[in-house]
Amino acid sequence: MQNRLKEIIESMIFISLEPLTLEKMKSVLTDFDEKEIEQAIMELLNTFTTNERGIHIIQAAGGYFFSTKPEHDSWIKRLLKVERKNRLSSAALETLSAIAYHQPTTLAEISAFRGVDSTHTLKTLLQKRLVKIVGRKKSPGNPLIYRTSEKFLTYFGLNSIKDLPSPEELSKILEEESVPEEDSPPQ
Amino acid sequence: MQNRLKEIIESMIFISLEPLTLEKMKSVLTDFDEKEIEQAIMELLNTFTTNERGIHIIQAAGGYFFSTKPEHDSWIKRLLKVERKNRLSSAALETLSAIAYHQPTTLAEISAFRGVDSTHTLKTLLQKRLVKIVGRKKSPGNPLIYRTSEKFLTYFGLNSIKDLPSPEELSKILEEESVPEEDSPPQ
Amino acid sequence: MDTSANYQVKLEVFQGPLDLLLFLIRKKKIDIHDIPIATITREYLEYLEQKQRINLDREAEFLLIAALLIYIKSQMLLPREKPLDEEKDPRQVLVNRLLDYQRIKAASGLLKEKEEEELQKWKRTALPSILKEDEMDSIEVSLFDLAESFFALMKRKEKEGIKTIKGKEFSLEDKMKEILALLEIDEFLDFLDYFNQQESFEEALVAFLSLLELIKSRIVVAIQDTHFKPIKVWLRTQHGKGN
Repeated sequence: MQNRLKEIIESMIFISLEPLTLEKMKSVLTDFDEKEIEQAIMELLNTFTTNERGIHIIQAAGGYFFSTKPEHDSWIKRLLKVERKNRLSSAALETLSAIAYHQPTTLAEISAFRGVDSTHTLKTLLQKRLVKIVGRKKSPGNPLIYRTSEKFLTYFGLNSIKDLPSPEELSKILEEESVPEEDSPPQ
Repeated sequence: MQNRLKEIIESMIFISLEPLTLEKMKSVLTDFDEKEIEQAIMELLNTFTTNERGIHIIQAAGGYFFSTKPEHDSWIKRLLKVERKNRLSSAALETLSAIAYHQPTTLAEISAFRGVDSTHTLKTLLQKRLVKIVGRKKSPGNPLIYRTSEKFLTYFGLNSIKDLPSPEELSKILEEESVPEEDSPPQ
Repeated sequence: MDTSANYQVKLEVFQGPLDLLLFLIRKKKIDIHDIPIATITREYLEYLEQKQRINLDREAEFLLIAALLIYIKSQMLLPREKPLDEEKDPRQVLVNRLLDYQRIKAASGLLKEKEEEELQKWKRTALPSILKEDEMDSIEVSLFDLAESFFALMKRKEKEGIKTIKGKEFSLEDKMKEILALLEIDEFLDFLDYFNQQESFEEALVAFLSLLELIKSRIVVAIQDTHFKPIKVWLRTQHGKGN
């Protein structure tokens, strides 16, 4: 029975494009005990790490999905005839960080944090669905408020926003960083 | 080496949207011997038939692809049903947006605005309870009048319908001329 | 643009003023909590003069921080009786902003590493065609999707010809006449009903303004018996006798 459950879960994860959450699995697998389901997922994850497999199940954005292994990246690129995947610009990454650490937040706040107008970058992030509108702030002008999205988590391989280092941890990282050599360019 | 090849092939089959042909594999895997490749595929197919797996590689339509096992069909259907409940087709989304911004409104108005008959999508939205009937219009035929529902607000995280981004804000967000390249999209 | 490989010193452009300030602070090995404002202002202004090192689209923003630096410098020069306590230090505002920005930059570096890792893993962006079920094109939508969808629809309408939307022009005068004509026939007008009869938002808006105009010029009166009851509009003369 347990084996059959593992099979079913594997096929369900396979068929989902979005990370498949435990809640969703439970809501579908009503014939099974919750404990059984959790147990089966654990076993399934183990199988994939021990076996020599080209694909594995990873956990992100609070759910599970299949992906290829990083070491096969160059082969996949050859197959799909893709030179390289596009990366986010440093402006986009900076804006995302500002939102991630200060959410929910407004465009004016983001711009203030960065010291530069962020209208354009925010628009790009909205269109990429890395950021979402979550409502309006109750303050003069009622500006729209923004948050990072589920896709943000998936994109950066995070299970939840809590996986990001806390502001205190960030400060620690900064302290440990050595002072760069004279005149080295900013990253 | 053979194991690594098997992994690579598995990841390639996984990522292909069309059945992956032997020729295609050979054309990409130029570092490997043709015999080796064929051997690896055979072994890969065997692994999947002997193991208890929810997905397997099958050969059809001139190539190889991953598929769920037929015995799990009912579970997959249950999952897809749950997924579909939370999803809106692009037609439904468009209809919903027309209602949201023009409420109160009638079916005729929605259809005229979209330029397509919206009877079906409106029905879907009513079933999903994102839209509600609020009365009849005092005009020829007394058509029903529709509005977005409370559930609509919850779904989109709005406090009130006034929180919808205004057409002016939309223009600001969506119309600013895009700066090419610098912010190219992730895949 | 010199793209030759010999051109070793690649000039990095500073994205924004805080970016440049942080760079200068690190370069001079300055304690961020105790910035020698005169030195940093001088350095900052020097960089501003070498325009190729700043993002020119952001010139105004660079100048804004320059102004802030100069202001802080002037505050520091004011003669004081007692040394400043930390909270009143004019540099505090700047220090806080820099600390915030520094954290954002550190986080941004981490995200970049994460991105690099994740981009090596490939996920399917669509399910294989063999598996296609009906309605597979369905998407999980957000408020942005909704708004964007409406925006696209508006754009489409605009292209199709504005005449369908703005076919009729509604004048206040005509609407006022219409309302009065209706009041001649019926004793009163149900406010809400009347609006629901308007064919477009535009028309309803004009109708509303006309009504306001009539109320203002004391030709009609709008009455609501109790809260949540329909609002009725009466001609003033008629209503006068009943009240």
